[in-house]
Amino acid sequence: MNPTPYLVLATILFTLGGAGVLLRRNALIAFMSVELMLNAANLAFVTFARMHGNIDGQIVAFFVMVIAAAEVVVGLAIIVMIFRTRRSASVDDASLLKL
Amino acid sequence: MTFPWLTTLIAVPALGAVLTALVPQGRSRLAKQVALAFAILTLGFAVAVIAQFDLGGDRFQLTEQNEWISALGIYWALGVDGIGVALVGLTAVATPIVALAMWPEAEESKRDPKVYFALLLAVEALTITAFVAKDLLLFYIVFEAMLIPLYFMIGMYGGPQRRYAALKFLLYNLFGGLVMLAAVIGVYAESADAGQASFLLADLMALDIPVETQRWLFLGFMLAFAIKAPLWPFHTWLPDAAAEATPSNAAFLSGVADKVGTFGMIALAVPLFPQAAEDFAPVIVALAVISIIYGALLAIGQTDMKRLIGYTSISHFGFIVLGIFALTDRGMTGSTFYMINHGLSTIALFVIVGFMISRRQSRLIADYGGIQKPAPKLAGAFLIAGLSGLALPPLATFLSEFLVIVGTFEEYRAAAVVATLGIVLAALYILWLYQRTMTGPVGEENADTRDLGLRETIVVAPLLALILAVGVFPRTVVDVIDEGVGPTLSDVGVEAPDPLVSVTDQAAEGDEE
Amino acid sequence: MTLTNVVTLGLAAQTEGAQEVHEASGLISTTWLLIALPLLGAAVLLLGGRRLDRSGHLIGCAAVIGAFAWAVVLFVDMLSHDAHERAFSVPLWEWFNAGGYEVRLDLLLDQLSIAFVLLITGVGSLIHVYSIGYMEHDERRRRFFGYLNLFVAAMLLLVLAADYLVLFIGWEGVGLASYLLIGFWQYKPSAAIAAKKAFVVNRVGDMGMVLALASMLVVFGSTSFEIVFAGADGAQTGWLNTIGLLLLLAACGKSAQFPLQSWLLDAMEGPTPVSALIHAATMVTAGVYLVVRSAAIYDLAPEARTAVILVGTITLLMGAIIGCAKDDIKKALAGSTMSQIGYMMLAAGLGPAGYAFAIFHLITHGFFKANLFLGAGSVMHGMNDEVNMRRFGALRSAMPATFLTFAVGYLAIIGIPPFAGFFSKDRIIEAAFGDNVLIGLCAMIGAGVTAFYMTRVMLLTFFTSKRWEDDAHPHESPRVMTWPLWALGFLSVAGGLGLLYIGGGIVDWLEPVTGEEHHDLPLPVAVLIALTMTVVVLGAGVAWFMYQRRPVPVQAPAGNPLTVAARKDLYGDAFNEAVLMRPGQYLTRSLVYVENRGVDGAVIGAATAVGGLSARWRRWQTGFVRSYALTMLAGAGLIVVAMLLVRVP
Amino acid sequence: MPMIIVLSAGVIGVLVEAFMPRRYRHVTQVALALVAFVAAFVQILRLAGETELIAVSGSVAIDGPALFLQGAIVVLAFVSVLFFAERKIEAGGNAFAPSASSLPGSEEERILVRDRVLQTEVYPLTMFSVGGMMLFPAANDLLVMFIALEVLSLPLYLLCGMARRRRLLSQEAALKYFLLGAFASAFFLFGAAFVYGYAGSVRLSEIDAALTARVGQEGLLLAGVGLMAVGLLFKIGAVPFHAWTPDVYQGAPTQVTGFMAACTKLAAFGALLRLFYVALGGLRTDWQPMMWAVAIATMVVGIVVALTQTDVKRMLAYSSIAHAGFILTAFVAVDELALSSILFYLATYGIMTLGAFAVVTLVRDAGGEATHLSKWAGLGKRSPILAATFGLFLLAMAGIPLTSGFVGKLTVFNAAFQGGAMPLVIVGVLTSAVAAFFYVRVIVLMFFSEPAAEGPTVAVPSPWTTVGIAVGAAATIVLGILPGPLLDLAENAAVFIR
Repeated sequence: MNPTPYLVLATILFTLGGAGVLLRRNALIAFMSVELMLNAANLAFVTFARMHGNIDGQIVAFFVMVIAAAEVVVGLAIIVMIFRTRRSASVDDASLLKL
Repeated sequence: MTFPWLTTLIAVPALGAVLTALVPQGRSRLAKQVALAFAILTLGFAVAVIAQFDLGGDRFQLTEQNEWISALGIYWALGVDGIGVALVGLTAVATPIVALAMWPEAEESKRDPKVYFALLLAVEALTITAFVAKDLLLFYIVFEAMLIPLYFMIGMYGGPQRRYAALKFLLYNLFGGLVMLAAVIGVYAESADAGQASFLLADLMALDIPVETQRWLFLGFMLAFAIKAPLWPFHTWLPDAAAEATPSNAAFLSGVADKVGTFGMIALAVPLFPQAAEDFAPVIVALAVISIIYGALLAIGQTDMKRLIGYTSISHFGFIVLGIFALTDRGMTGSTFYMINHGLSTIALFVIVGFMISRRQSRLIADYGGIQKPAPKLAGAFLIAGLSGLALPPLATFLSEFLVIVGTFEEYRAAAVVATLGIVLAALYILWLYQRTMTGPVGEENADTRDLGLRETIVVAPLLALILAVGVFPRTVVDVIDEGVGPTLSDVGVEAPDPLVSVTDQAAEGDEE
Repeated sequence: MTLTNVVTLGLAAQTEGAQEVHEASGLISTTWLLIALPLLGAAVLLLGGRRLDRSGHLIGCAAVIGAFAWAVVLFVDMLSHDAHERAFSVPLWEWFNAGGYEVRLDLLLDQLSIAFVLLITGVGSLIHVYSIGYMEHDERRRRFFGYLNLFVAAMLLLVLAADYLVLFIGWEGVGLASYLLIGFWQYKPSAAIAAKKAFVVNRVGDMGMVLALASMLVVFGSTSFEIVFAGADGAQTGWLNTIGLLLLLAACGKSAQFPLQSWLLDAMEGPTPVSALIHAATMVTAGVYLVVRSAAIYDLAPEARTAVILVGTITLLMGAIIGCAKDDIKKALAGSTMSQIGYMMLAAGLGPAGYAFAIFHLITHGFFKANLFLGAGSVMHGMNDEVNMRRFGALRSAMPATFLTFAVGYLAIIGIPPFAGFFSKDRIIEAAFGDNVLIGLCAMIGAGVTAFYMTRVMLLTFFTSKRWEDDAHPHESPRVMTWPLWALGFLSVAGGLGLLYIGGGIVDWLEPVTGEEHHDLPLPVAVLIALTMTVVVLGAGVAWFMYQRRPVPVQAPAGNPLTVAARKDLYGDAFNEAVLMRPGQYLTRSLVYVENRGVDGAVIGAATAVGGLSARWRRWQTGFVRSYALTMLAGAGLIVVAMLLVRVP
Repeated sequence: MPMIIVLSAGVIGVLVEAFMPRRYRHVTQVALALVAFVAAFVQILRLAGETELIAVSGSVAIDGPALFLQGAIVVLAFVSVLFFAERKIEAGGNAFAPSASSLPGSEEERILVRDRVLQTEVYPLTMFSVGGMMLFPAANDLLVMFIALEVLSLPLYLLCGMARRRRLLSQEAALKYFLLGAFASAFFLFGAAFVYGYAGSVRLSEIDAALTARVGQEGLLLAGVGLMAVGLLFKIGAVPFHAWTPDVYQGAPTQVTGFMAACTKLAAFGALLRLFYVALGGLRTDWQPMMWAVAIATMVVGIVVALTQTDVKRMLAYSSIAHAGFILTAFVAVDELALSSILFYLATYGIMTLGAFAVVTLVRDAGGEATHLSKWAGLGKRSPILAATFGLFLLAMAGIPLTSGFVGKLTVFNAAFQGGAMPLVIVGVLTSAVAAFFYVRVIVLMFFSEPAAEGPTVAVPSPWTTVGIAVGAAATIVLGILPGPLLDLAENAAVFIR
């Protein structure tokens, strides 16, 4: 199989995720973008697993999903905490720490 | 196993520092007494060490060598040659005198005096270690570590601008030291390449380092030493430190501690990198001559007494460096001798100026005048110290300055001629200072100036006596120093030149006929 | 090789009968006592404190008189040796040995040094005694005597040293004593400044000394007389000329010769006995001693010798001219001293033909100039320390003793036979003619000018009309002051004849050290003497016409340009100020500026620049998480690009 | 396995949290943590005696560097927990918000404070994080490395947000750290995918083998390595991935900052070393230029920006960035000397950083810790011993001889020099000289300035904290004077199993 299209897709997804982090103010959406990046990596892993004909990549993908779930838990906790305090989920509002 | 004299010599002031620091708060008198006692005890041990130094014996004596950090090839290796033993003597003599001179200083700064005295002893221990270290890293460690207590002494007890002065002192020296660290590592890497990674000086001197590498490493070392010494244009920290530190601290700093820089040139920079030393000698000689003249001219232009003396030190350090890098026997012997004498005379000048400041609370020359009348002893002591500053024979400073000029003249005629201008300028800055402070009509505010008290006399008298005695009977000191200089120069491959006309040859020929 | 061996004192090349130096034995080996006595005196007086205030002057005098007595004993002992075996080395201790450069603190007692020793201690003793009276009312008299003793000790070390470096100790020692004594009245700013000036100008000369020593070391490997003199023969003329010129520079400093003459006139700020002893009779002649002592070098260094002659000639004229215009009696005498030392210098520059005459004149000058200065001091003592001759006049009756002795000194200095100055000065003029007619003429003109200014001093002080301040009550000085005057007056009368003719005279006495040489004179001696006398009488006559025949104004008249110039020391100070001091001050000031703004500023500037960088980079930390992410993304991009493109070759 | 002990303790801690009555929770948690660390340390010592092994079917390498770093992490974590457990300096509480979920300034929070409710969740979180940290340098394949990365990071994100005072800042720090951390780990993962694509395996040794064999697409590999480097460099705080460091260090509870600064750096460098030395050593000519650039940028930016900091925690943050740069100078040498010097440096750095932050916790005013530098003026007069201790840590960070910092600097610069990175050494010493300025400036403030009228007070801590700081100070001096044993240990440990 030719992995290139998959890799291109993965890269596009990764870039989209990165762009999302940079462009979106809402913490939740920024966070979702990060998850998108992880999934782009997953896609790459699975693609390569397929290419190499071993299952290492697929195992990794599974683990990543689990970890992403854990990350969601932690991330949501933090974002919710911030939201409750500030009544805002904008990452730009949280800019007291600087210089 | 023989008695570890040198380790003891280091341990005594170190212990003294700790004990002084441990004296309970508020019992400052006790702390001072403890410190003074340990300083004198150290002097005793130093005398014992000097007495054991065997003229004509091995180059390095009383050697000790123990592994310290074996993983890096670092040793607790000590030993003295003629140069080292002379400087150890200077340090040991200077410390009790300075300690006594600084007796009331700490109170004036309204801070706990015990710290001040403990730091002084700590510096003494580190300075002595530097003079006897036979391991490059050991030397480096104390070279750098010494900055910290000195920094605190300046910064905590000095004058109004002390923070600035202390910071400047530290940063300059640290900068040089860190650049030197790179060079130290470079030397070490060379020794690692040669098979046995070691910081032991004996091992390092046996290395055959390529000339190109030597040059870089030499520059790294010299930067540190030139800042410490201090050589133009790396000198600007010294006037500030001298002006802002307490007088006795300034005395110890420029009189003793800074000698580690020039000692490093003789004991490390030159023998480790002989080829590079020869290559760069003309440049350094030029800088030294600039230092001599520049320091002297600036001293003339000062309005602050301590700053003035600071600049005179720059001029004198110029002479010391000049003598070293003339790379002649007389020059180097003269330089080492100069270090001792400059130590004594600068300490004398600083402490006497300190006494004046303690009476009038001003460092400005303009605030004084006619002191000679109410305080003739003070003026007399000041004059003698000043005369030793301008190298008047038979005071000890004369001989060293003369040897430096003579030694330089052998190799660098022009440099020696220009350096000789320094003796005119020295007369000008010292005597003008004397004229402005001590002579002339005495103003109302100075009319009641106290003359030297007992403590002050005890501080000053031995210094002046030593300067005179060493000047009249310099033979032993010069022999001891010469003993260390000879091998150092033969490391570089320099031999004393024969005179153009040799009378003994003629006489011999005459006999044959 | 040390002095303990018997070696030739190197004049072998040019003079016959070079004498050998013997190790001293017996009495001579106690030569060190000469120095030790006054040194001890100085130490006791200076360290002894107030309790010696009442007896200090006696201790001081005793030390010097003791040294004088001992010198006489040694002199007599020397006489018992053969004429060519009167050079003795007196070993003391090895001073140091640095890298093969060995200096021994040894003394050399020979015909030359004993002559100086006798002069120094003899005149010194008289001046010490005189000072008892002169300084009677000074509360710091003890200290004064301490300094005087210190001076005598240093001066003796200077003339007894057997090594240039040891000589240099004495050299600087007398400089110190001179500094202390010029500035003795420290509360007077002018005195303090004059003292400093003297020391600093001398230091310029010392540069020459130090470099001469350095050159000797390069050439001979030693600075001891014996090795240097013995080796001079084999050295390159270039080196010898260099050494000679450098020594001349040193001599110029100490002996106030052109171009380092400027300090001497200011040095008159010191008490008058000091002016007499140090700045007339002894210390200022040290330069002449140095040149004569270095005969072995100068003999082989023609250019250096020419320079010595030139310096001597210029100074003798300069000093004389300055002496003509000064109204301050001490300054007039100081100008005269410069001028007379110029004569000695000139003689010394003539080589073996003149060395002995230089010393001869030096000694007679020591007598009569000390006499004149002490006389001036006596006048001042009686005139409330007035020094302006325009405020003197007709003092001969008020101070008969002073007048008589001063008159003897006057006749001696202008060279009227048979007074001392006639013999010595005339010999120099002859020798100068023997060398070069032009130089000879200059020397002769100098003699005329000398006669002019000395007559002027004489007339303004003791003759003409009273021009005293209202509160002046001139009186003769106490005996303790007049006795030394009589003694010196006697020496001024008889010194010349005595030295010239008793026991073969000083020329023969010195011959083993200085050598001897005669030039053919362009004119017969008698003609020369007659010419000289004519010039002298002419000079004196002019002065008589100018000052005795006309009233002397109390305020100095404007005078002609030459007078104005002479009053200003022929612009020596102005020159120094314009060429050295002003630029020096400017240099110092600008260097302070450069130091603070440039050298230090560069460092501080660099620090400030880093600080500015820091403040700017700090703003990258905006606090916005998205901008952090952006830098990360950019960084990641850079890293990936770097990974793809760059690799270690 | 020491990691299992620590992670199990974490699990037990969660159970304690769930079932233990509130009153006993704190003491139980602390004891549990400490005991677990001691047990883990003993286990590490036991393992150190045995031959190196690769466990968990090749995914975890228990070799010298791993054990050395694990040991160091456990020791530092032990001390950190002592600091976490400090209850005296905050009247009736520790450094953490009684309940992280309570609103700052709300009634709920006030009641919790009044009731002296103690936050105990931090301990299990710490245990998990430490477990991740221990796993990180031991990870022998990319998957485990990623897992370890996340396990150590996720609890830390939470810990950062739990400050008792200045909760807004604390929460902001947590958010920033979390977002950027997740962002960085995405890079790591994406890079790992590429490397996997190149090598066909996530096992480090097999990646190494694939490099030797030169199969696959070079570009894929290089891009992958670059992206992975981003993830790891982020963790060590290297420029340009350092931006989070000052903000998070400042916002997080100071005890957590100390813990994080010390332990995370150790773990991350361990992973960085293993990845680049074991798996990518064959590719060094490709990544060395990049690392050179990063090292220089890290030293320069870290130190230059630190110069003008006014907050002591931020200043220490930039200092930690600079130290990462110093370590990177040796890192590029890729030999055993470099490895051992980095191990030594990390250990000494960890000690002094932990100690310095602990001192910061003690200087307080009405609003909690007084971290603004101006408030530290004259501290030397008010509390000479505390100031002297802080001064010591600062001097050690500046690399003054007779402190451990000097030996560390000496060894890393030596390794760099001998590894041919002389320019890096020169940049290193020059920046060190500049660095001295801001370290010393604090000393100037403390000792040479007059105390401000309403300056901060110095809290008297419990013996635990005192002991912790004292031990840190002592270690800093002892390792400066007699670093021999630790150096030997590092040298012996400096071999990766492949």
